Amino acid sequence: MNLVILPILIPLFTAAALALVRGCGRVEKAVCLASDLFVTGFAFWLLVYVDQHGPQVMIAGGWAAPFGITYVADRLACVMVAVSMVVGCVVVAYTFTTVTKAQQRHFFYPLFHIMMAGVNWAFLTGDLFNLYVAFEVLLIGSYGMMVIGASKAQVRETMKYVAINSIGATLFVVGCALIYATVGTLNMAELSARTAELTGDRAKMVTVATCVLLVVFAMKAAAFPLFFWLPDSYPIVPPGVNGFFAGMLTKVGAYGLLRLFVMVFRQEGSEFALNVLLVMSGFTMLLGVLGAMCQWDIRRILSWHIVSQVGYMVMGVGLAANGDIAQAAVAATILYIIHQMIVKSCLFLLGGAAERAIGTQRLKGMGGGIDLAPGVAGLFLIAAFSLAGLPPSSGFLGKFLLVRAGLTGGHYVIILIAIVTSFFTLYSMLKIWSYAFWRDPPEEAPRRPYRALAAPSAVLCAMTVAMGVWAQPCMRYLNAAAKGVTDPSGYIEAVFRAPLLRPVLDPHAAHETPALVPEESP
Amino acid sequence: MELPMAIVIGALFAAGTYLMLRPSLIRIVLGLALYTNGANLTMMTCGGYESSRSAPFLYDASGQARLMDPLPPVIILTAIVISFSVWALLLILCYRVYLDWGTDDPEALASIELHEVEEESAATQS
Amino acid sequence: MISGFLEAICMVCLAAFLGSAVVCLYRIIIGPGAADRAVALDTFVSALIGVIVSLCILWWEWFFFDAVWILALVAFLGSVAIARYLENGRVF
Amino acid sequence: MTPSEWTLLIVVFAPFVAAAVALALGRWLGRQSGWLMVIAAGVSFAGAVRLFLGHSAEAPPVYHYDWIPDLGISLRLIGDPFGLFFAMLVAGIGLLVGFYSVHYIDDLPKARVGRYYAALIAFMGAMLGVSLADDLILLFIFWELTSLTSFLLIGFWYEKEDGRKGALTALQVTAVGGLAMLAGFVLVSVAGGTFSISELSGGGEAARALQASPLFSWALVLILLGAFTKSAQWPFHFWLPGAMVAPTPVSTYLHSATMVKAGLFLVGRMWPVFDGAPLWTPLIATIGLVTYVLACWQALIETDLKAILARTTLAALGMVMMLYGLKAPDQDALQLLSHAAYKAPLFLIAGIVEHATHTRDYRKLGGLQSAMPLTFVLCLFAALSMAGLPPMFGFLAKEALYANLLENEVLSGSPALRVLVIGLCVIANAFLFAVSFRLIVDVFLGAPGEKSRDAHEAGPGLWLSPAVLVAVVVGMGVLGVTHLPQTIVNSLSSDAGAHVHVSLIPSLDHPGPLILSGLTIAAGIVVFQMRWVIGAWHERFKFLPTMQRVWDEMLHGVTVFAVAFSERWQNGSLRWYFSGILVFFAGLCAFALSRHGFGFEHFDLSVREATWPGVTLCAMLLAAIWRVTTAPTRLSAAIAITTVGYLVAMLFVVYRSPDILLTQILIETVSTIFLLLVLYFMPAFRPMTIQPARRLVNAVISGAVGLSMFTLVLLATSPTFREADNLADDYLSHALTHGGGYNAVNVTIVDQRGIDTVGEVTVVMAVGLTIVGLLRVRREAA
Amino acid sequence: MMRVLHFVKFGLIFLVEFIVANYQVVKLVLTPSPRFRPGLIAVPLRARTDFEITSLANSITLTPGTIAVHVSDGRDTIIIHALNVPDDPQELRRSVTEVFEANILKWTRPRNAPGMRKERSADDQRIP
Amino acid sequence: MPPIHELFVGAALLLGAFLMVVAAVGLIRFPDIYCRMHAAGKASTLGMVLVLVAAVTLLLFAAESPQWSMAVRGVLAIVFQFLTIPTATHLLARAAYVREYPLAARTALDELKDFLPTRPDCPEGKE
Amino acid sequence: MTPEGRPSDSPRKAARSLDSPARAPRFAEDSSAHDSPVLRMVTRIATPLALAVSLIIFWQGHNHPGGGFIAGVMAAAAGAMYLLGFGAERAARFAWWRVAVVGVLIAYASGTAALIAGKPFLYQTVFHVPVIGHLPSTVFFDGGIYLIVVGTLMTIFVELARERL
Ligand code: NA
Ligand code: NA
Repeated sequence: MNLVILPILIPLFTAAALALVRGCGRVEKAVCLASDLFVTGFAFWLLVYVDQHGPQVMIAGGWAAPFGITYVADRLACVMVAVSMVVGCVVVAYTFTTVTKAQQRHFFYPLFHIMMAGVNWAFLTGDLFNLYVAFEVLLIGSYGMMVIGASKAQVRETMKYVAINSIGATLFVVGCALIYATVGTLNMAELSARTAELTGDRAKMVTVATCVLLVVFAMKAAAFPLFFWLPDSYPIVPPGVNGFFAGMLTKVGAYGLLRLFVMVFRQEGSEFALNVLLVMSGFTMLLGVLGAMCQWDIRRILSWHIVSQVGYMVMGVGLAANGDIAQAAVAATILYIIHQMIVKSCLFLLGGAAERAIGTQRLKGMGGGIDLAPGVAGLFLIAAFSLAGLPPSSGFLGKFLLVRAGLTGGHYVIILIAIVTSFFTLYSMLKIWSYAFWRDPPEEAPRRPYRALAAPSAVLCAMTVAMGVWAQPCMRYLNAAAKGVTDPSGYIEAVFRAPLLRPVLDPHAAHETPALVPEESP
Repeated sequence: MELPMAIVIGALFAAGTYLMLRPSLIRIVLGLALYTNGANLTMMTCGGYESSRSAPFLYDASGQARLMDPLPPVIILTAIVISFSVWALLLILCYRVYLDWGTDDPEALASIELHEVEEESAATQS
Repeated sequence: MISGFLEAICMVCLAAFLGSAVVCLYRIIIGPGAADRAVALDTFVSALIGVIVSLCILWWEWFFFDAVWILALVAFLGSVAIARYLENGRVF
Repeated sequence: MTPSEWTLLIVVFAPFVAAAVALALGRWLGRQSGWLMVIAAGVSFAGAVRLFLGHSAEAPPVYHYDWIPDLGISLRLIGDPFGLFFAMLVAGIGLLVGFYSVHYIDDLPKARVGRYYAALIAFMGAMLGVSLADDLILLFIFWELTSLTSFLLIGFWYEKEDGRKGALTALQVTAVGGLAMLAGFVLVSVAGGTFSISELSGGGEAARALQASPLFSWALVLILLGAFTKSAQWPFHFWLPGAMVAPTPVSTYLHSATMVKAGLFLVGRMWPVFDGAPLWTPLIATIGLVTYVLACWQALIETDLKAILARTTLAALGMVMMLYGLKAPDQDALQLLSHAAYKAPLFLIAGIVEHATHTRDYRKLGGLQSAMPLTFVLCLFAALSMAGLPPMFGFLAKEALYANLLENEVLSGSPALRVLVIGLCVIANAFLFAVSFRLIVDVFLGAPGEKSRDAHEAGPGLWLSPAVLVAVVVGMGVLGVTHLPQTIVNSLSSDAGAHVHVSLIPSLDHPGPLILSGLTIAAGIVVFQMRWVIGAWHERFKFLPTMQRVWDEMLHGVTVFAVAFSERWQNGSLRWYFSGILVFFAGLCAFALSRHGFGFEHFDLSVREATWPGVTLCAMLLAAIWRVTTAPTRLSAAIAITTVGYLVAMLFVVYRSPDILLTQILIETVSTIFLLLVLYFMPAFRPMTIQPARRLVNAVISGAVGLSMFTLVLLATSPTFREADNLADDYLSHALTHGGGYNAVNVTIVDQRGIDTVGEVTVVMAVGLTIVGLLRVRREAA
Repeated sequence: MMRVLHFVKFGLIFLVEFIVANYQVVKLVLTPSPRFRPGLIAVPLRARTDFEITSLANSITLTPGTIAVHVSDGRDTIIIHALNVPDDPQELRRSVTEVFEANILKWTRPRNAPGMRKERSADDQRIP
Repeated sequence: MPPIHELFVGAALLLGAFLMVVAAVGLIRFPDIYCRMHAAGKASTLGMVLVLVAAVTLLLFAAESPQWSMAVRGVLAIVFQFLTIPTATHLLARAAYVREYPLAARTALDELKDFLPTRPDCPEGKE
Repeated sequence: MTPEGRPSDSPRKAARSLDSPARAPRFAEDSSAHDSPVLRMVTRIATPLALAVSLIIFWQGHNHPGGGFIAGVMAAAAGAMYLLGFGAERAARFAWWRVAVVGVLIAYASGTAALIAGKPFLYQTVFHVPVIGHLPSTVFFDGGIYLIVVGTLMTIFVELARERL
């Protein structure tokens, strides 16, 4: 289906068109929202369509796999795109209030849409190197967003962020190269098919080569010990956009780990990488939450929580090493990724709203949020408890699935860590709550209207609760999606079924050319 | 050709690392440039090499000519362009960092507490 | 593609160009000043052009010939930029 | 849907509806929202009673909805007697507390009161859910909801430090237990294959599978952790006194009558599955007994009325827990009901006293009986019940306890143990006796305290609720001459076959309990007389760490570690960040290589296909690279890196790739110009200022990274490991015929892999836009 | 037509000088211990337009022992670096003006009019 | 005996290569930067021109048909060499002088100092 | 180029004086003080030449080394040459980034045209235009790339050239 490209293409077009008009106030905002809502609608339509008709494939340029670049909308990709677009819409609506004229003139919305296109791109692509490109598109958008306004702090942190991600990009290219050398293809479907048949020393070599990609994706996902970039950079991202960052960037990395290390690399002994991830995930969960515990700024606390929560996703990926629980673990991971997209964005957005309502962002100076902005307080409570995994919410469902998968598989230590982390998560969310929403309101803080910020966040809160309540449809879909990942035969078959659409242009062309150096083109 | 290439790649990454660990923003930028070159050469090397093959131009009507794999150059080209663009951005960011912070030593940069800056930026934003 | 005579000459030239590139590189490395390095870089690029032309002839693959004039052009650009930087600090 | 199914749903969900209404309309209704609670509790209570009366114990009403069949989780409610007993307790006391609360809470902003009632009503709903849930996960969900709502309720006085602290500690402790419990439930389902409580306790296949599983004991321990924390059993008891900062209705409802009993309720639900576990008695009975004894002791030490009551609550909970441990679940309904009946009014009375005198410290009170005669009478009856004196309900319960202990089969193996247990229970009850009399004597009798002056009798809105409960206390006690109390508590017990002997008339055949009661009273009088001495004596033990302090220190320690970690780890230093990433990379590569048995013997050190121009270029490249790292000045570094770029371009010639040759040359030149443009603004290179040790570390890291890359490339490209069947032929064979171009590379770039290029140019444009923004912002500001 | 002839003439002279220059360089490079006396010498200019100056400067740079280093701000003097300065620097100045400048001006200017001095072409304008 | 054009090409190539070597050696041997520029500027230009002439000759005479487009590029490259190398040399020499690159001890006279102020205080130091 | 006053209390200056107290302030901002007529003349000749080269490389891309990207960088190099000879003032008046954006739009549109025609994104074909002959549709895509590269690189050149201490 050719339209699979739309979630990438429309944001890109939007970005370019908006760049050309350069910050045309309301018109720009209207165009943004219209385009994002359209793509969101399309994404949900695609999700339903794929659920009914199986994976949809578009090969760019009408070429054929494995050399044409494939775009595959399987269940996993669809749900990722749909959720990311919802978060995107919410964030866009949120930024209508927070964005400044200067930011708008310096390409706020174009860069935002480039980032959004990159995110969707990363979800949809079926080619390893194209994934690199997608990541770079997403990253460049994020660089632009991060530095927009160019305050002192932004410049410093963006510099670090770019530098660290440049290492990641380099290693990504190296990883692609090593995979190409050892497997001979970059197409994910073909990689999956080929690696499944690899055994012995060749398989071992592929496993070693994938370690480079493991570093890359673990870094993108902000897993221990590679999360350096995250806690420093997120607090300086403009309000609103930090919701998108929080929801998307690390999740794309986690998605990459899931897609590559579970679905694509299936050679004999491929569990090695997953086991490494499992070990990393334990540290990530625990150290991330410890980092959060001692922060005194809402954004910093939430940023560290992102790290900690990434641990759960990486754990889910790592658990997939155990064949008995692979599908359950993958379903849990997908759910957890979605949950985090929603809840982390929501928390950042609500944090921003609370900052506005209370008038400061330093936790120690806050207070009285429950009286100043009861709506925000209520939403924050929902999101915070969802983050900590309390029912009934997507967070509980996600944690439950992970714990179930882990205990079924006998991975007691990691589940213990997960549970301890969950406790500390609650501890630190309660800290925010008791400092920002309880206590007496600060005097002399500049309070600004916050309702326009709370409303978009409420959509996300509703989603996390809805996922907890309507868990069965979610589970049915997720189980099917997970099956598509652990057993990619449907994916592979869909990719290779797509025919070569390009005609032979000139069958004789090859025989008419001069032997040496041609004077002109054919 | 793999052995000399591997040595060069190793050297590029080692030197790039060494530069990035030095306390100077420009050296970090230079180190990343070396990394980029290293990655590109890795891709090239991984495409395989036979000295008898010729460039991937399809002028040989007989189809007998043994041509190089066109994929590594394509990938390198994309990678070069992307990393060059990002590198340019990083370069300019370093310049802005020096301009704003008055130091090009990342260590000194790190020692300045962010919350001091945050308060300042909060003041300017509102 | 080419006669043995030319091939032999090309090999010799290739060696000579590579040799002079090595010598230029030596100057680039030891300096002592940036201007010395810049001058050496200019010559170094010329030597590389020689290498490319030799290889074009040797392999009889002229796809690399475009690099010759582009190299000439950009080497000029680089040298002038360095000279301007050296003299003035500002390139543009 | 049958009427009883409807009724089950209504019992559980009516309060949630009311809570939603309270939340939505609270800012207008204010304290009147309390009536919503009364109504909801009334509805639920009526529903529960109807279900209890309408069904036999063998065929309880069930509501079943397949909620998440993929996970085996269902929304299954069951109206068995024990569950309904608990539900009736929750709803009944909820009704009274709601009524009391309407008159108790005033002078606060309406919105805040509305929120308070929403939480209180939702809490009631959650407790009803816990009572009737027949699915472990459903039970867990309601369980966590009670924690959450209780957190908000305890933190009612959120402006106050101790209000917040009490709420936080309570939630933290119960959350730990809740999480453990979830893990326990999951283990149960992993081993037993179901979450259904009735299926498990029915002793069928699932229960046998669970009991045979090695996870059995682990599941038990984890679930008990949930129960112990919720029911504030030692050593998790410390949150309960702290939670007393809540308004009195909350303390009454949550911390005496309902929530703290949820742990016991859970054990009551679970004993049919687990009481065969070897850990059952040692763990539960010990913890229960320790809690029992310690709490009684501490109750006498406390000076705050609510704290005293909280301690006595702990004692009662410990006692029931001990009974579960001693495999005497048949007593649970009796003990729980009698405790709720006297403890709830005592709490409410403490609230009345506080309302009237603005203190809860008995040292500042005394002689209140003249000002508050009615309250005194209510307190007297309730306290006598707590003391276990006839003809109160508490006497019946204590008799039953002693009767059980004297004949308990678990203790039959060791007479010494039986003596010990009975002795401890007698001592504990003696303390309880003393505490009861302290309430009567030190608060209502004797000389007026400093705060007693303004005391006045409370209105009917406040005393009506305790009065109803005291009526139960007295009524059940007096009716003890009949079999009615016995019938009621036996039919409500979690043990379907319970036949506890409950009677006001002592049996002369078995005088044991009566003798023990006498002993208790005698000892109680002694303790009461020594109450001030004991208090002073206790002061000497202040140095012992309390569990509260242990908990706080533990969290503090974690925080200290967290600070130390996060400041060192996330120190903002790029060097550290780079080092971390790269060391991990190199380390992982080394680990992977060694783990898979790759060694030097796999290195392909032949110079296959290496041409001398290529090798020469590589050698030159090494020299140029070395120059870049050691460049003394910025410009020399720029020139060196340009040289590296040109040499790499030359390698592209060797690799027969004219397109990237051109690209590399051009990009390298443009890069150099960029670099020069920026260098103008940057400071000159400083001389090497870093210490030699650090330089060595840098060199080691660099070497490791370089070596990793070298090894990876060399191995991956060696003929053994390289996959020769790659995409090359696909691109070559389609470029001309289908792509229409002779330059396979270009056709691939713009066509076969054109979408890579789309991304690439997007990046290029975005960089341009970002740079425009980045540089113009400052110029515009200037 | 004359200008074309003059150009051709210049080209030939230049070619010869160019080759001679290379010969000298080769000689100097390959002589074990060469004797030469470098120096910077100012040569007054008659050429005025950018084009003339450029032609002259590049010619100087490419030919025996001289490099054009600087054109003075008033554009009336060109300073050259000579590899080997004769004892009488005037000799060198004369060779520059006579061999190159004169020949260049012959084909860049239609009439060897003194008024040329005032004529300023567009490329003479400084870019603001 | 190879054909005449090959002889010519061979000779041009060899001479060009020889001149490049000379230029490189000059870079090493000459005492100061200005003298090195003589070697680099002149020898490398002629060397390049000769090599390119050789290439153009081959393209026109050795291939099965004259490769005009390639040959034209070669000619253009020759023109480019004449245009650019001396200019670059000129600018570098001036920059070197401004930045006070030392003149060799044997330098006879310096008339430039009257025309071009040097910048001893330049922060770039000895770059 | 008009000299600009520097803010006297800029952190940069403070840092510099800390960095190297002995160093005097930099020389005048007016970098054209000693512009060489030779350079101006040569860039005047070389810039159009380089532009022509870039166009040739662009057109030969499909069959020879080259293509939109390389040609674009080449054109930007020509631009750099122009800037070297004539300074950035005049070039800075033009919003180069718009060129890049237009290029991006062209590139996207060329791929989307196929999408609208019911083919996959970026489906390329060969048109037969009366005068030109064969015209591969990749030309539009490549042309977009060309504009993007020129636009962006010129943007960076010009923006950096406009920066002042
Ligand atoms: Na994130
Ligand atoms: Na958590």
